[in-house]
Amino acid sequence: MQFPILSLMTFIPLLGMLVILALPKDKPNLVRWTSVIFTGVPLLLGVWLYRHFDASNASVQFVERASWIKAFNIEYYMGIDGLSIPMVLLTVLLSFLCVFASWGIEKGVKGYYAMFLFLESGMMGVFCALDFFLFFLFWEVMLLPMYFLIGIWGGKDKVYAAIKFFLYTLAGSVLMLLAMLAMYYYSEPHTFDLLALAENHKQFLDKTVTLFGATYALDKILWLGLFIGFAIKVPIWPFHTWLPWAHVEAPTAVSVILAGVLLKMGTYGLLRMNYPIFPEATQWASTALMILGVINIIYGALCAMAQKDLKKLVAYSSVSHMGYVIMGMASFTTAGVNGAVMQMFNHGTSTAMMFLLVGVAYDRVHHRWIVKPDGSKGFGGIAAVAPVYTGMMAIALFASLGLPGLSGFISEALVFLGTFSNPKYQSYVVIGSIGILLGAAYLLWMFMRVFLGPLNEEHKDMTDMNWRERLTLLPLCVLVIVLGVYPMPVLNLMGPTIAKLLAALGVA
Amino acid sequence: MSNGIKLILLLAEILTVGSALVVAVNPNILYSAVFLLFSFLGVAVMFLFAGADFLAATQVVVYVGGVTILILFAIMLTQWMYRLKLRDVGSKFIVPAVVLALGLVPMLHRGLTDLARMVKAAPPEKMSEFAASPKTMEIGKALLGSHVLPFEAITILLLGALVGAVWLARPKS
Amino acid sequence: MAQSCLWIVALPLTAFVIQALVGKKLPRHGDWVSVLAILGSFAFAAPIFLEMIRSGHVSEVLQYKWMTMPGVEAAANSPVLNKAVTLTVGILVNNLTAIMLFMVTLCASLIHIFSTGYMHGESRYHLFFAYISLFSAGMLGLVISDNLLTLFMCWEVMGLCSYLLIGFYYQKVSANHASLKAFMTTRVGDCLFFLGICGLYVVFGTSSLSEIYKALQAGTGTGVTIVGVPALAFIGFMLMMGTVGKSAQFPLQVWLPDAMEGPTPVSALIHAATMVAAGVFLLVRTYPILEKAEIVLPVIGTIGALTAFLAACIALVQVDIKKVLAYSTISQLGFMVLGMGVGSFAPGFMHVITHACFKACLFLASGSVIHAVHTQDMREMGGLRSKMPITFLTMFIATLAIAGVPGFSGFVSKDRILGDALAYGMTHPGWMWIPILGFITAGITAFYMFRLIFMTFFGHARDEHKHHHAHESPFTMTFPLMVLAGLSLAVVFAGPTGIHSIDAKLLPVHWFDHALDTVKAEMGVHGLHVEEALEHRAHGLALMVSLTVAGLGIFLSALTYLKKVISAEAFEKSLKPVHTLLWNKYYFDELYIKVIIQKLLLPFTVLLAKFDDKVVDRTGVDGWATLTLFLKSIVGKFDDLVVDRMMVDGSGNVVSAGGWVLRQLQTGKVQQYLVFTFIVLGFFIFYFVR
Amino acid sequence: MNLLDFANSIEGYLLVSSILFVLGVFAVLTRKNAIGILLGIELILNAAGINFVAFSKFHSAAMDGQMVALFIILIAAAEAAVALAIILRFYRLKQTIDADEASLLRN
Repeated sequence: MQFPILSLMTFIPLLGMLVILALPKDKPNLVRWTSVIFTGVPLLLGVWLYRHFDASNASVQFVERASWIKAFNIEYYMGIDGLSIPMVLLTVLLSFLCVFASWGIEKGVKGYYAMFLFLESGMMGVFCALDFFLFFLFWEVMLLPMYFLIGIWGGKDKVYAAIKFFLYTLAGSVLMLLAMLAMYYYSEPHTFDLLALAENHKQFLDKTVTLFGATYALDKILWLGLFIGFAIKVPIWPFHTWLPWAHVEAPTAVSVILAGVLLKMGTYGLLRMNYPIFPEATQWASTALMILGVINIIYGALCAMAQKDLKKLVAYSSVSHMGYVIMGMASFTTAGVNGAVMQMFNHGTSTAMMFLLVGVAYDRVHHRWIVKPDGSKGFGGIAAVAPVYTGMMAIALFASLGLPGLSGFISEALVFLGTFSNPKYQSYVVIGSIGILLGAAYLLWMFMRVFLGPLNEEHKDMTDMNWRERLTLLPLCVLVIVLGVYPMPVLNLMGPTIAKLLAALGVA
Repeated sequence: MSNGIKLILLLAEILTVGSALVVAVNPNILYSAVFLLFSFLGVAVMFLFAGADFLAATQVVVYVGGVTILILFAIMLTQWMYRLKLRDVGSKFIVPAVVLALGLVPMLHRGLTDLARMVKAAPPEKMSEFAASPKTMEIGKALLGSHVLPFEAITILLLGALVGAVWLARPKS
Repeated sequence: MAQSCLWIVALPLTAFVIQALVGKKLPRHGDWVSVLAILGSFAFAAPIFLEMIRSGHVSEVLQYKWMTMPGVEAAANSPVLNKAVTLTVGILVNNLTAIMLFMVTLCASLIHIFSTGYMHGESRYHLFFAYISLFSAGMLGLVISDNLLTLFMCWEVMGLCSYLLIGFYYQKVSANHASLKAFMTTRVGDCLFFLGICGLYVVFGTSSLSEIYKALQAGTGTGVTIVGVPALAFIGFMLMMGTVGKSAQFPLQVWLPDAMEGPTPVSALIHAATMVAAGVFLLVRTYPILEKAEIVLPVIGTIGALTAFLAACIALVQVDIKKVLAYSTISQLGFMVLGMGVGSFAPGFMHVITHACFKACLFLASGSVIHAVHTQDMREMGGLRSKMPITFLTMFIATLAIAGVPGFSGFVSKDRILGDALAYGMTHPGWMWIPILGFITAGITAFYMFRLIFMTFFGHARDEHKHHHAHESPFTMTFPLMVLAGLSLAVVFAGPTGIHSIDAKLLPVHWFDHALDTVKAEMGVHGLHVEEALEHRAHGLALMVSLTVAGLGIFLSALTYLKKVISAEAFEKSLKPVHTLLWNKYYFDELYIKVIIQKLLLPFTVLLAKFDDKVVDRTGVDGWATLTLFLKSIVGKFDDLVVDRMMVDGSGNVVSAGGWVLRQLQTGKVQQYLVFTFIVLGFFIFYFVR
Repeated sequence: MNLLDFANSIEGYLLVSSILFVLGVFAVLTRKNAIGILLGIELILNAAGINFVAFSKFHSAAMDGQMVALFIILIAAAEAAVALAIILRFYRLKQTIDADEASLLRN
């Protein structure tokens, strides 16, 4: 059995959690540096993984398979392919950076970092699990630390946000659980193994199931069950209202992870389960998905424009950017889906930067108002006081509004190219491009109100970014610029897998 | 047996019943105690006629000699020598008790006689021969033969009762 | 040659990186880094230009694979379009590129030199040069790029730089608004431009120009429709919208006048010479596509004419020297687009080049005037002729060029455009009003340009204090003026007099015409094909009309502003409504900003945010919570009252009541128990014995 | 059959024992005095003894009946002793031996 790298990457943070819980309470720095180590090791493993990942073959690699519960032939089945490796790398990187970003946490440092490492192992598990049961387990495990992180270290009405986040996602995962069990039951050799389910996905076809009297096509219902579970996570339009709350109330590092990684689990889930296992249902729902994607873009952008709180604005911008991902996925074209997965990665980096930067301002001024609720000016003219901060924020902004030369543009361009080449959805692209316009509008309008113009006296003594903050942001800056110019390092990772995915989808 | 002897039995039975009646009804506890004594004597005579001579003797010794005297002691210890004329009979239960008595006796009697009739009676000559024979040796044989277990149990019971009675009645230390 | 193109772009890019990171610490804040870089680019561009003049034909295509996405050839009708996608990056060098390269690097270098003087002492001096270098890299990248996608990328990088440079004095709120407006308006054009590129991908499977030229000649892309519109028309229209956004044409022209908030060299470089010209350059590059889609060209023509005329009128009433020049730029761009629209490909392109030179000269001259008198309001200037002779002379030459006076470059290109427009008008009677508008605009241009000259340089000084301080700018500022003025002469582009009939006798075919003819053939562009005689007659007539109109314009403005014979104020009063209309720039700003943005969009977003919060969040999600709470209270009450009170306690009570009854039996009196026992015994005996 | 024979027959014995038994019960139920109850009990026990003896004679002519009667007498003695001890204790406690007073175990 070769080197179990995936299990290591998943369970080292968990080990770290235990170690941290054992550390003395009164030495926060010791706790911080141990958590740096325990997120650093997976990062190194991630780099090793990237170097040894054979980008040319589309099948699952680094497979670790052991039977877990024989009675229901549930297996401990871990493996990654082109679809999950970008996400794995993103998780590992963001977790490592977030440990530095949460250096400012004073209250309950041990608890915070313990929960944080627990969260990281949950996320790693979700992206590596290939057995639905294991996936669902990690999916739920990941909820718990998030609840505590938001609930305890959050902002003003953190409890409301934490509960809303937890219950909302849980409601979704209940549907997912039902779908999972139904799949287990209806599949011939009762199995949870995703790849096996995908292989003979024909078995779910033209079967019907009666729910509350009415009979429905089995695969459409299962598709819908999974879809709603993942849609809440993405978030797709009607299910998105937990996101602004969760972001506004979560501490900086947590909302970075929330936006950077957690949102991607929804779309990752769709691509990992809905597309391969229910190709016909996916084709049936592709127009609806496209419409939802476009709504997401426009709705998110418009709402963002009206926000007065920086973090809420960025939260809604995440909703809008995830809209591109859905649009790309629904287009069923090579460029579209590649663009979608690329956008998942790029959005991770650019939004992470934005949240970290908002956190920097919040640590100094303890408020995030562009315009205070009572109408008076929140931030204003910070460029004069904190030039480096303004520069970094400018890069983050232009990356996320899709300025060419930065990573945001690549994925948006691919999504639009892909969607446009599908004759059915050309009008959607036109509406989508309005989304880009609105995106540029609210981001730059915020940039103007917050950074340019005359300095607001309240922030006269605001200090510029210290070295720790600059170092946290540097890798993201480099990533954003490098991937903007030459995106192939990430793009060729996912190419073959997506080609295989689409081929399977097409043949159905 | 001659009628005279039978008459004695009848008289004994009437004595027993009459004194029992007095015991049950008489408001003064002292009188009822004394009449209890006579009732016991009547019963002893009935035992004699039933061929249980040793039994009659023990009846006289234990009941008449022992229990009644014990009761008298108890009465004296508790009545304060006539100071307390105990209105003895609970008035509210008179009616049910009398009804019970009148109703119960014939039923009980008929029940027992049915039982007796059901059970195979002994032949008359064996009965009279039994009635006449002295029973003390048989009782001794029975005590140490077939009834040795009850005999042992009784000894333990008596011991327990003895200790218990003494402990209960001892004066406050 | 393509390698050197790479160097041309790489130099300013590296200059940008150096300036941005360590500019502050370098001596003289690193302005020499940018200047040297752009001069280096110029040094690389010159040989290409010379090679083009000598051999008359230069063309090379270089392509690299940028992004490759594998795919499997899916079944024909399957919903999944699984073709492999490869995006390429490349360099296309042909005569157009050579000319543009030369012009852009030349203007940029001169402006770099000028700005070392003009921007002296500014606080963020090094950042200014960083942005300018990035801008030059973007513009040069655009000029050489073969692939429309990379062209789009450079296009947006330039948009970014214009945003940064317009908002250079970020303390000024007006500058911020102007930069945001500029970026957003161009962004509108860019989004539609990008849709055009997507269209190209759908039709041609690639966006590289060289391949598209070949494909067009091979006749592909006719049948396809996008969004119900014939494909090429859709693409053409989208590309046009890109130009409209970038070159501030009719619907999206609001941002250019406000862009004057930026420092003057920026206005010269970006908002006169290069960036705005890029829009037209896009039309030039993709001309074969526009020609293939017949209905797009007339639309372009109308937009060009309209913009030219409207902008020229506004320029009449402006008092800010830079605003006048800004509107004249929009007007001249309108001319170029008009030229493109009517099919005069070569003159249109020539006007791009000539305009770049003399407009840059005008802006820089106005910059040196502003630098001297520290105000932009012409009403405070006057009589600077004696104070600033060189600036006056160079500005005068440039004004002659723009006014369309023979012997100067402006006349050459404008006259040919108007000639072609007239020819077009004759052959397509429906569009006759385009040339008419063109001639009127030419006249108005002459009028307001000379108005500017007379108000600033002639007459007596209106503001003694400023006049006293006025002094000639240093050599670093006047040298570029002189070079640009030199380039404004006709001899550079056609012949000494600029009039075609005369020049044709003096020297053989001018290198410019020769270069353009070859590249037209190469790209497969037909341009306006009309019989020889008609064209000759049209050009003759156009010559007459444009000369008279220009002369009239100059004469009238001399009367009003030099001799003060016609009082401008009276004129204004009599046409009061027209004046206010022009003064408020046809209320476009109000329409866009006040109405669309502030009255419609923002309230809508606030409404939507409220809706999102109140309806989707509070009722949609928390609604479930309130529902469950409601249900909980009901179920709770039910549970408490019915189940708990009645059932449980009830039975409890019954039992305890029963208990109470039975308890009365427990009187504690042993005898009573016995009575009951015996009663029961009696029943038993009675029952069995009987 | 005349009175004498009847008296000597088993029915006679049984009639006496029934009457004795009923009077005993009557005494127990109606006596307020604790000792009165005791007397009642003694009567009941004697009634039982008579039955045993009667059946031992008239029925099986075997010793068993008498053995039981003997045991009844012994037990009755023990019982009387303990009962009186309790009564004395009760009297010392409550200065009266009215059976109704002993109702601590009431509802």
